[in-house]
Amino acid sequence: MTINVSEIRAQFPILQREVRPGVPLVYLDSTATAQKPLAVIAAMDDFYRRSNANIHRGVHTLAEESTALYEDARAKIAGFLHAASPRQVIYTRNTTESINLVAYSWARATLKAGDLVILTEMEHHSNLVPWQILQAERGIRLEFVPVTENGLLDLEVYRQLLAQSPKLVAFTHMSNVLGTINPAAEMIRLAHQAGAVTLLDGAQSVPHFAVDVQALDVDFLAFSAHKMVGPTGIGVLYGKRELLEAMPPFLGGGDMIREVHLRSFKPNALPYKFEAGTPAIAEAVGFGAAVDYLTGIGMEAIAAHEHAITEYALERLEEIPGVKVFGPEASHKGGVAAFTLDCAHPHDVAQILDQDGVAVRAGHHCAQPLHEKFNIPATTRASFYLYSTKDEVDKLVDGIYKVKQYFG
Amino acid sequence: MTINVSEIRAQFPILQREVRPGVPLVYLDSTATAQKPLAVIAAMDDFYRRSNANIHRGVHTLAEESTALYEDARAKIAGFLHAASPRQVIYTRNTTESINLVAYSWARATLKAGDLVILTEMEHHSNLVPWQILQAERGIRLEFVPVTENGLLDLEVYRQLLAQSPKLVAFTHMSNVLGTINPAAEMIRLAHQAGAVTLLDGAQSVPHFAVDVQALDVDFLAFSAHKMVGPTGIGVLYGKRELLEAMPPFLGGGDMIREVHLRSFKPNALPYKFEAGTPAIAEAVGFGAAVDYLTGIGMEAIAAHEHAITEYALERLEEIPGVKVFGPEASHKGGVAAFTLDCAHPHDVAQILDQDGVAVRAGHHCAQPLHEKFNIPATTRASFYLYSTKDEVDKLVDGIYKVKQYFG
Amino acid sequence: MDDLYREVIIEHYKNPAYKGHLDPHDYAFEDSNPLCGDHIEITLRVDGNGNVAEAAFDGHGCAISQASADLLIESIIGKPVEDIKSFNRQHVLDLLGIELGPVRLKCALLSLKVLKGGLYGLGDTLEEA
Amino acid sequence: MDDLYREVIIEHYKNPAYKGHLDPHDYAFEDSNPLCGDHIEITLRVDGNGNVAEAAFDGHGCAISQASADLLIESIIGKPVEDIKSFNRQHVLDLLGIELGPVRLKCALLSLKVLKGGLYGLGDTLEEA
Ligand SMILES: Cc1ncc(COP(=O)(O)O)c(C=O)c1O
Ligand SMILES: Cc1ncc(COP(=O)(O)O)c(C=O)c1O
Repeated sequence: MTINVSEIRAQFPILQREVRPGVPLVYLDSTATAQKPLAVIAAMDDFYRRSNANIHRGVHTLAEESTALYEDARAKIAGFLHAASPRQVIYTRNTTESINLVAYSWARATLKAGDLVILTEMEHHSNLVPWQILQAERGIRLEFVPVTENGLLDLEVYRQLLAQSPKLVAFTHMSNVLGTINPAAEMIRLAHQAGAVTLLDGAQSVPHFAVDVQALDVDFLAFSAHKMVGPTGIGVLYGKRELLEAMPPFLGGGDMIREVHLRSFKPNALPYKFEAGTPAIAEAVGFGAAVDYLTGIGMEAIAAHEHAITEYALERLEEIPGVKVFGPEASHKGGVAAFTLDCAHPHDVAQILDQDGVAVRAGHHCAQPLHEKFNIPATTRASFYLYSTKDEVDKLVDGIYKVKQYFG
Repeated sequence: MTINVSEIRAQFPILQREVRPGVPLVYLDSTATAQKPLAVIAAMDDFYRRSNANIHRGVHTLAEESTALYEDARAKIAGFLHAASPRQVIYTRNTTESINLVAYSWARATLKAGDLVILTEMEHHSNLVPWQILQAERGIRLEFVPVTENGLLDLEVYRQLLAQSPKLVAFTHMSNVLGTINPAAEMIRLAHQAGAVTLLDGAQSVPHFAVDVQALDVDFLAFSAHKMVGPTGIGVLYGKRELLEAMPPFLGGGDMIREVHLRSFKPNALPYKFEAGTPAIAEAVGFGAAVDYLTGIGMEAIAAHEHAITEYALERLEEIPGVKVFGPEASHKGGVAAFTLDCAHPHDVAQILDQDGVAVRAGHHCAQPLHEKFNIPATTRASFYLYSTKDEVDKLVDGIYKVKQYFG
Repeated sequence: MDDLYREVIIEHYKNPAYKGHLDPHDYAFEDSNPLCGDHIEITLRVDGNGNVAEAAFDGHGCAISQASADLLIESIIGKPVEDIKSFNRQHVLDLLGIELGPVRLKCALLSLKVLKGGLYGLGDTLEEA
Repeated sequence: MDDLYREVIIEHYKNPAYKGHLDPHDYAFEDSNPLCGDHIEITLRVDGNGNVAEAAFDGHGCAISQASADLLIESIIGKPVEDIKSFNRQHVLDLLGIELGPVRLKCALLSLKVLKGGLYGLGDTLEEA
């Protein structure tokens, strides 16, 4: 269950890069987007060099090849999630579009004024704004599970909210700021008991540990390829079959139809009903390669590695005077360390770290309400993935000491 | 104004491919999707190997590089369209999503029951289904400009429909079946006189000849990168600034916001207001490279080359007994030849052509109503681009004679 | 590849033995392939023992879809309806005697899909097969 | 790169001369950078000749945004409001004396954006500049 990090790093061309002459890249921003192994880059390159064609509608060799590659990738993703069928895997652009698809199709067909949707205070904007738009349009009611001081969801309040018969509970599996891994299986079980449909934002969970949709019994799961060593431009909405079947189409156009007349159309079967127009074909191929790559290494091994790095990072960061790390203990946490430094603004921290090639994010990380909750405008965030090393954590820590020299 | 086709072909790796041992690829399916030159493939490859990072929110070097690359591509596309500002260029997944964006945002904020939307009988499903969905939801009224026997729009009827004060006129710049190039400037001028907003489906025009949005005075223009030697997974909606500014957001999430609180958000400025979540970053970079590539060769030269090939193809096809080509004369037509053969079904034609490496489409090409109009379930379609040759047309013709041997 | 257009297929396509529409009929089913527009309608008469007494198909489409419909109809006449319910894709492929890529497979299986979908009253039974 | 944190910037950040809020004031403007949350409010008093008599900024954010706000305020005191309307990005960059990438440029220009946006009553005048 251990991974060979130096072997892994050799497979990521960008990790060989120097940010500036003599300054190697220390990439600690995988929560924003992951780097890509050669296998993924090459799969897409090869697709464009050998098989590129539009899918589904063609009988020529290239069209058959590209259709097969596109659908094979879907089957791989379904397998990765332990989904019952590839038909439940709908390609979207990203997590954000996946959540919007549920908001536009399922929710607009289902929710009425006054209906309750439960979210949490640690949601990414992608799982807030679509519901705010719907609230403005429809008059649904939004309630939020609070985040405790130590970065966990307040499950007592959650239970109380469930007593109000919510129609939907939508929450993140793992916070992209606090790193908190929420007890999704338990929360979904309780939501179902209360009669609610559940939507899990898997943007940070699916890339980092094994997620089994059937074990979780989740109704909808949204995630992005680019955060799991896959390409940009493609994501997935997984859904339970009965729900997806009953949902009206969202985007209209080619491929999502069974037949079209001037004044009417019949929608296509799943998953095509929700895939309008020419999809991200090369990206699906790259996504399939990413899933193969992660599976080859093993999600358990990846999670264990990240856990070890995170423990080490928390230890080292907390030893720096003036640093405050947000979120729970390492035991409840994925590979994210968001912190403040008393003497300097996160932007300045990130900028000074960049001088030494250390790439971290500074800002609200698309979780502004969470930052408001903690009364801070921004944090600096270091995040880890299968290719991260303790040595990189040390460089981060050295960089923070340098910041203190400037501002201290 | 001529292009060096063999030089161009050498830049497209896939055109070097043999479909089967000894059978070189004859790719006559560019209307479905274009092949990609090395410059485009390499730009994306290089992005993932050197600069990959999430955009906008990062201060580290990689994030700055990728943001600059993403925005440079937008500026290139704006230049290619002669748009007043890159802010008017919104990245989407494809033409289909671009049209849906207008239907969901502009149209739902603007159109009321009974409002008239004018379409045409030659629309791709992508410019039919979104309006049918809206008709079912809102009770708008749809009317269609008829297609004449020789494949042109009936502009007399168009004028009559305009007298009914339409709110929107949405039509294709070039038919993907008939090849008809519609008189867009004139149609837009008339629509504006009638007080209508205009949406041009540029999926087949922007890749094949120079399109100047300011000269056309078009309000919205939709197109896809994959049809213009760019990658899958990215398209564009161009819009007039006042319209885009006034439109409500469509998809909600990260990047499209200015600020987010638990219960409210403020949308971001253009173009970000419509770009929710992590966009297709590598694809934007590839799109920029595609625009550079096409510009380098010159859209006038490309159009002239395609015109010559199309003229030759029509000549050769029409000389085959039993072949009927749909659409107007070469003078009104882009590089598309959709035909029927009396003795064989289009699927069988395409399949037999594939034996000799000739890749064509068979079916309704996402224009089922147009096929219904002509009382045929399907056509075989050969289509041309800058890399097409007369020699390839000859192979197509030889293949059709072979089909006749089987079925004649 | 030339195999794809074996003489038997061209023959059944050009001169189908079971093309038509039965009226009256006990069952009528139809469906089309959304990707290519191929369309098949099947009408059946069932005798007192639950066997297919007469059957016919109508529709339009490529040689593969039309020939396979004709061959399929030929293969069900006289068979118990209950047996037909268990026909699978291999049955049709054996009738055709060819290998097919995924897109043409849909053409070949359209008639079986119509038949089984109709007998079961289900839409998509086959695509998962 | 080290230039980015020149002493003058750190100094104006740590000990701003013009931080505060004027009350009463003739103008008050505020805005924030949506990408990082930096926030600047500027309050002004204008004398009878149309010159800026007093000015102050308030807000929070990185050293670049706060130091540039302090430097900008310093540079406008005593100047005619009409002149200030023509201040451009180069004015701020000259005050800071550093080169900036596109992201940090937004931090540096936030105060100018607030100032000009307020004086013109327009939102986005600067981003096109
Ligand atoms: C005229 C026309 N409109 C729209 C489309 C849809 O483009 P996309 O599938 O890239 O969304 C196409 C391409 O198939 C087309 O030819
Ligand atoms: C928890 C969470 N949800 C949603 C998203 C949005 O993902 P994307 O930008 O790929 O749509 C992110 C990533 O930024 C995330 O971390």
